[in-house]
Amino acid sequence: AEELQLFSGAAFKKPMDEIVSLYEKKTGTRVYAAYGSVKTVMSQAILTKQGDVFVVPSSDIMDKVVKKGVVQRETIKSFAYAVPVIVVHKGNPKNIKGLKDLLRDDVRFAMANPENVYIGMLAAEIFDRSLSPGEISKLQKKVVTYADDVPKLLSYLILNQVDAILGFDFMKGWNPDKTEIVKLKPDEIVRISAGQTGVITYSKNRERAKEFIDFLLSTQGQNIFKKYGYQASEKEAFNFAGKKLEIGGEPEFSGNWIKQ
Amino acid sequence: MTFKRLSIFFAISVFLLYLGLVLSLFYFYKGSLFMEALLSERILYSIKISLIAATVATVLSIVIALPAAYALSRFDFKGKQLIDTILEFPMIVSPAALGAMLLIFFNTPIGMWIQDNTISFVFTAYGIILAQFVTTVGIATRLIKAAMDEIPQRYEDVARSLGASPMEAFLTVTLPLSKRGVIAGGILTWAKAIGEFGATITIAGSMAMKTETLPVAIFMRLATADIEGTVVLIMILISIALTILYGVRLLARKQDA
Amino acid sequence: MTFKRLSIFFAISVFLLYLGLVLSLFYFYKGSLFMEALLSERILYSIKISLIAATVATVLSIVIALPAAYALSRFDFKGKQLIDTILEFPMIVSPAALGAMLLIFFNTPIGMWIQDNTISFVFTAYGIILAQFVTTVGIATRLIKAAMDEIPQRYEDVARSLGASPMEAFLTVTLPLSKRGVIAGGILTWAKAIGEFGATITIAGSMAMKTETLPVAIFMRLATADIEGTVVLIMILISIALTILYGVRLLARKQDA
Amino acid sequence: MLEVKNISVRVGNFTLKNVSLTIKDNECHVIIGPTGSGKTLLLESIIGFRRPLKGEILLDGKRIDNLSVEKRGFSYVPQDLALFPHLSVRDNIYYGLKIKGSKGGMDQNIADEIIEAVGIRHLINRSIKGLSGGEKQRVALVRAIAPGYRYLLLDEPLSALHEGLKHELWFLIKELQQRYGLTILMITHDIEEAFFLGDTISILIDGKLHQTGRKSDSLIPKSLEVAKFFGIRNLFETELIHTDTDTFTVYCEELNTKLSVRKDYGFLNSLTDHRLIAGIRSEDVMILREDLIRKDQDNMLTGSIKHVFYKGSYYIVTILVDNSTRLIDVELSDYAFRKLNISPGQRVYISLRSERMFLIPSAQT
Amino acid sequence: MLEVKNISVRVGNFTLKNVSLTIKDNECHVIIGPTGSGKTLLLESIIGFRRPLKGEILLDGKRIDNLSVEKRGFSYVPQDLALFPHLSVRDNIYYGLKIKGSKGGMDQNIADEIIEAVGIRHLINRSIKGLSGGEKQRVALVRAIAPGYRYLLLDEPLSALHEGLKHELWFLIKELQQRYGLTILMITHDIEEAFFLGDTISILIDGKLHQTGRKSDSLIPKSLEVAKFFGIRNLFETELIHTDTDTFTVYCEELNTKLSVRKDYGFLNSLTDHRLIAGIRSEDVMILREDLIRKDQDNMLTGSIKHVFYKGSYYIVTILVDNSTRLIDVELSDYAFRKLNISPGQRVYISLRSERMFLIPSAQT
Ligand SMILES: Nc1ncnc2c1ncn2[C@@H]1O[C@H](COP(=O)(O)OP(=O)(O)OP(=O)(O)O)[C@@H](O)[C@H]1O
Ligand SMILES: Nc1ncnc2c1ncn2[C@@H]1O[C@H](COP(=O)(O)OP(=O)(O)OP(=O)(O)O)[C@@H](O)[C@H]1O
Ligand SMILES: [Mg+2]
Ligand SMILES: [Mg+2]
Repeated sequence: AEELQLFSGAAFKKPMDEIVSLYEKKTGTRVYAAYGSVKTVMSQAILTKQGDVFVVPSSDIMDKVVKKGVVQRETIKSFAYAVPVIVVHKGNPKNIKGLKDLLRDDVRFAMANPENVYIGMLAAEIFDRSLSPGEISKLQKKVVTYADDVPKLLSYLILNQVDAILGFDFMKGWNPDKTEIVKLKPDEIVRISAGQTGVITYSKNRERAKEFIDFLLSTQGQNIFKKYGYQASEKEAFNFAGKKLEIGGEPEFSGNWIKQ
Repeated sequence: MTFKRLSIFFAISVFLLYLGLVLSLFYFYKGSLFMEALLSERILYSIKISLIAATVATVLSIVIALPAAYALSRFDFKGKQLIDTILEFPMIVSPAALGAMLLIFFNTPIGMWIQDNTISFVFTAYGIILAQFVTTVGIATRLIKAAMDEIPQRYEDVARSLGASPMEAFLTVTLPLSKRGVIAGGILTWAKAIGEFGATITIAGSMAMKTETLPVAIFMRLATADIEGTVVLIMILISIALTILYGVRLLARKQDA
Repeated sequence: MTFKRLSIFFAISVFLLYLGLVLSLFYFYKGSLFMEALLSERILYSIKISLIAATVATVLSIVIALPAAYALSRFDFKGKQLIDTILEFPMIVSPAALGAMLLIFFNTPIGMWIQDNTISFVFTAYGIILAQFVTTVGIATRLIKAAMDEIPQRYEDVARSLGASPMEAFLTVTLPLSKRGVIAGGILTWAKAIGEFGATITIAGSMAMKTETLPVAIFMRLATADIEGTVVLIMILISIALTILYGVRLLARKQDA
Repeated sequence: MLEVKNISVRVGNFTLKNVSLTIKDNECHVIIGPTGSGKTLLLESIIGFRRPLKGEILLDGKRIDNLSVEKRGFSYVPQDLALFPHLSVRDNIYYGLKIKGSKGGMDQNIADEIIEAVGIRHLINRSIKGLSGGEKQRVALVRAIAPGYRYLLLDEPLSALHEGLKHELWFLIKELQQRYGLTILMITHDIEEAFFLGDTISILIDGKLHQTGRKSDSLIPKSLEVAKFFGIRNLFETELIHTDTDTFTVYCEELNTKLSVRKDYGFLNSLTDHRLIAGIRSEDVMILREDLIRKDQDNMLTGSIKHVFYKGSYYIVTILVDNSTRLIDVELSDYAFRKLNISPGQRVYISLRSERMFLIPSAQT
Repeated sequence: MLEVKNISVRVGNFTLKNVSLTIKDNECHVIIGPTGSGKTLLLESIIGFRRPLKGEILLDGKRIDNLSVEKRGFSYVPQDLALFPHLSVRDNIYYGLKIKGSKGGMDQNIADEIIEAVGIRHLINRSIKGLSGGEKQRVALVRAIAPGYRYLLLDEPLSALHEGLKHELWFLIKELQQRYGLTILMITHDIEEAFFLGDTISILIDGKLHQTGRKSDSLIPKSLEVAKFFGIRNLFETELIHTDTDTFTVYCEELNTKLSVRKDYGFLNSLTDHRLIAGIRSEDVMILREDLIRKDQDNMLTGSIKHVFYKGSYYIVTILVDNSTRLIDVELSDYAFRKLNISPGQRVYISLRSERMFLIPSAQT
């Protein structure tokens, strides 16, 4: 039988596993999915010069691999949209209603690293846009840490090291028992994130790779992502955010977020 | 008496430190998940491949470390100091970086040749073994060398006077005399191998039913902040590994007596 | 003669394995980046915090491992077997999982109490030291215990007959006699500490100029697909660490002579 | 005063059974016995390395068997020396002094003096590795004496030394003992050494104390085991046939003769049995020139010379007794050997001098 | 035939200088010497553990100094025994046999026989740990003999054994040597042992071979160092005043007397100097009863008894010579001691028997 090699960010593992097995059943093509942290799958794709389909959680990463010539730009597609939100403990014990509450002294707040994690960049951009310079520097001082990836960011919340994080809406899908979402105001959000997938340049089976991507984007595929708490389509995402927004793209934020 | 108590106190502190960590797992423990995980085919496969790979990698490491350690402990030759210094290399470089280095290596002409003409390591179970081997062979050599350094050369000399060739003297005298050190080294190597994750996932990937070892499976749970799932898998890993190590140690001790 | 050559051959093989990995880094090496990285304030900070944290963690580990190893090597007490078995625990659990366990621990009432009433570890530089300490103290104890196991009890007995208290006998006889083992253990501990990444980043986070150690910095490069930058940082880490270890070993050897 | 009361010690299959010893202050007590008889074990139990199954150890009347090693106050030279391999000769020697020094001033002069006397001044800066067997032994001796403990336990401390040096050290030990009032408990397998240094002597065989007493009494074996340990081969099974005021008369079937034994030498307290073993040391047997034979010479036998062994400064001659298959050993000084002009086959008269014969219980009892 | 030609060995500050030895097949050559004189070093150089600075070692005429240890074919009992601690007594003993067995059949019976003879049958299943000093030594001896090598190098193999056992082993070694045609090179510090076992004897002092020769010649010291090593204290500075056909006459200022020395005993090949040292062993000095003095007794002196030392089976008596400060040592058998009724202060006649006196070059030369 034919084979496909898939590199995917580990965050998509659960839905992707389902999609893969559905796809395998449907087409008889065997799919080997390698999951890993973003850095792992990137180095694997760059250094092994193998694989057919590349799946990453955000567009910034896709940009990098495209620059390295690993993925063909024209094959890139978005799926599984994610909207930045504030995530808090179940029941919102600190009663956090919006961005300004993150400045409160009794609120421990963490965000992802704006240097290399997309949600970190989005957060920085959001804060830069919506807070005053004084508030920004206060927030920069009180942010307890930068998480180096999305799951860790959520873990900090779940393990009660922080009271609020600036994360994505799907985090509630990951852990409905412990978390709750506080939506941002529509105009606070600049852009939303989307998982991106593309065909790897070195692929020896482009047709099948494209076929898999198409399956991923099909309603059947979208439903699976929906099941795991993702916004399955652009429309749903915009509805959730409250307005139409840019998808992906390079967030703009001040250098202070990286080096204080 | 006070000194004895004091030192035992420290030993127990180390124990409590680790016990505390293990016990705090129960804070997130869901009994149902445990059985579910244990009975799932995927987890069983992970357990199997973890055990096999760690054991093969340990055997390889020790087999190579033994003569290497002996050479470093007994002979003087050019470059010995250099070799002695580089043994800690896989410790210094974090596993993920080590994995990246391995990938880089297989990206060089020599590496590609090896991939194409001998065994293919990237994204295969051999890659797991390779990753574990590379992470451990240096420490294994170091530990066995340390043990052999404590065995006086004299016993070998006397063995030679009784007719043993250098090889026979090594096999019948130095090796059994450093047995405890070799076993301790082997245990540490195996522990490190079975716990190895960063290099493994980088070079071998994380394909279910193919290269997904227990630590990789744990990572997968962590990757969606699935604390309960993580906890269960960590418990499985710890209990299997510690039980095996306990058994090995018991066996070694029995043989000693 | 052949056996000697054979064993040296194995030693050199181990060397070549690691050398090969290091050399393949040059495949992606950009000289200009090297100096640039070395002069950047951020990298200098990473180097500094890496060295300080690893050294502090090593000292802590060894200070606690010494009496603990002595107790395990010399005395019989309840639970000794258990302690002996759990020492490999931090090896078995991969660093990231260990980090998660630490976080879980600090989520328990005891952990929270410690966080609030003593030192705050989570997201601080103390967290780096804690992560490194937890990963190493078990192995340090194991290594030192292995060394002490080889020192006959007899010397201590004789020291006692010359008037030494148990503590004095330990300090003046057993400790110096196991010096080589303790140094080897210390070196391995330090190497492991400076290379520790998974637990560090989990508990201490990755804020530049705050908790960004060298391995964390390497990760940051890797996470942005900056292979060249990664290579340069790995080279910096390797050269600093191996140079220091070489120096320590040289010093120890000189003192011996 | 050091008292060992009825201690029993067990290791593996070996047991030290009910050993009791008393060593008075300023006395040197020597333990002799065959290899593997438990001498080292006994010493290690007294010093505190091993816990006896039962029994008491008392120092000046106070029990010390529950004290830890360093509180008992014994200095020790182990049989395997156990010099600290990581310390120089100097640091080995001063080890005890330094430890004590940290607890209260001690006299360094003793150490310096002994270093000189024992002849290891030139080794002082050397490391232990590379010392010869005898050099090591001397360093161990000095290390034990230097701290100035009053009790010295020595386990074959001179066994690796050559005659000349050994004799010098005998004198040195005697002198130190007197000068510093040392009480010494010493193991040796050198009988000469035992008799030179010991005030009292114990003989330990197979874990049992066979006899213990003042040096002058120790030469006469009181059991077959001790006789054999002394290397006495002239032992004869006999039957008691007559008792006089100052003499026993026994009949020896093997030699087909009566032998008289003077009571004042080989005195047996109680004769519970008539079957006895009569013995005599080879150096106490006399070979007589025919012209010097007097009628009153007792226990006279005739025989022919079988073997002659030269032992450096003396000879051992074995004599086949006439009308018997029995060989008797005779030790002869070089001078006597030449005077008597001995050669194998020669016929001689020998006397088992009655004032040197001893009686011990027969093995069967 | 084993020949050592002019080897020099250096360790630390110690040098073994130009040592040459020849050991014929089936011979037992014994090396004696003070502690630290280089005996062990010499043996280790022959066996191949150390590389000599210069010189050759030949076995049956073929150079072996470049061969590796196991190819030289020497069995070795090291002074420190070096029993393999991880093996049982049995496995230690059979170690060499097994190694050889894997290369060609060997006779197991030798081993079994020696185990029995040495008396370690009961230890055979024991581990090395816990063996007593003497037990260890016997195991090491058997381990070396068992593989059946023709050359046996023994470094003080009996030093930890008691008299009786030691003597038995002397006989055993002699017997084994004859039975299996062994060639033995042995170190000992026991002079008695040297003279019992050795066919030829070498005396090594301070890294130099002072004399080497047949046993019968070895008793007479040929240098001051050897005399001192033998423990001979009766040494007198003298001046040669007359040479006869069979006697030298020397004058001793210290004793204020002439002494005659018979040429056939202490023969000096060449008298290059008139300053000589005359000596006599303490056992060769005679104490004479007044009634037994004959006029022809030579080298007669008078003096008074100063000290009496009892040594178990004999006495050492020191005598202060009249009109001099000089003490002379005399060894007396128990018998002689009693006969002479010796007590301190008593005046006696002594004879330094001319047929037992020897001459050696003075130290100044
Ligand atoms: N740990 C042990 N296990 C078994 N047997 C032991 C142990 N330790 C000592 N023994 C036995 O106890 C006996 C007495 O040993 P010990 O060392 O006291 O003898 P020793 O009289 O000092 O002999 P030597 O003169 O040879 O030194 C020996 O037969 C020895 O084998
Ligand atoms: N590695 C070394 N460094 C320095 N000196 C050494 C070394 N090895 C041996 N020596 C010295 O060489 C001399 C000869 O040693 P050796 O062991 O041959 O003496 P030995 O004659 O066997 O004495 P013993 O009868 O005491 O065993 C000794 O003075 C010893 O201290
Ligand atoms: Mg003993
Ligand atoms: Mg020696």
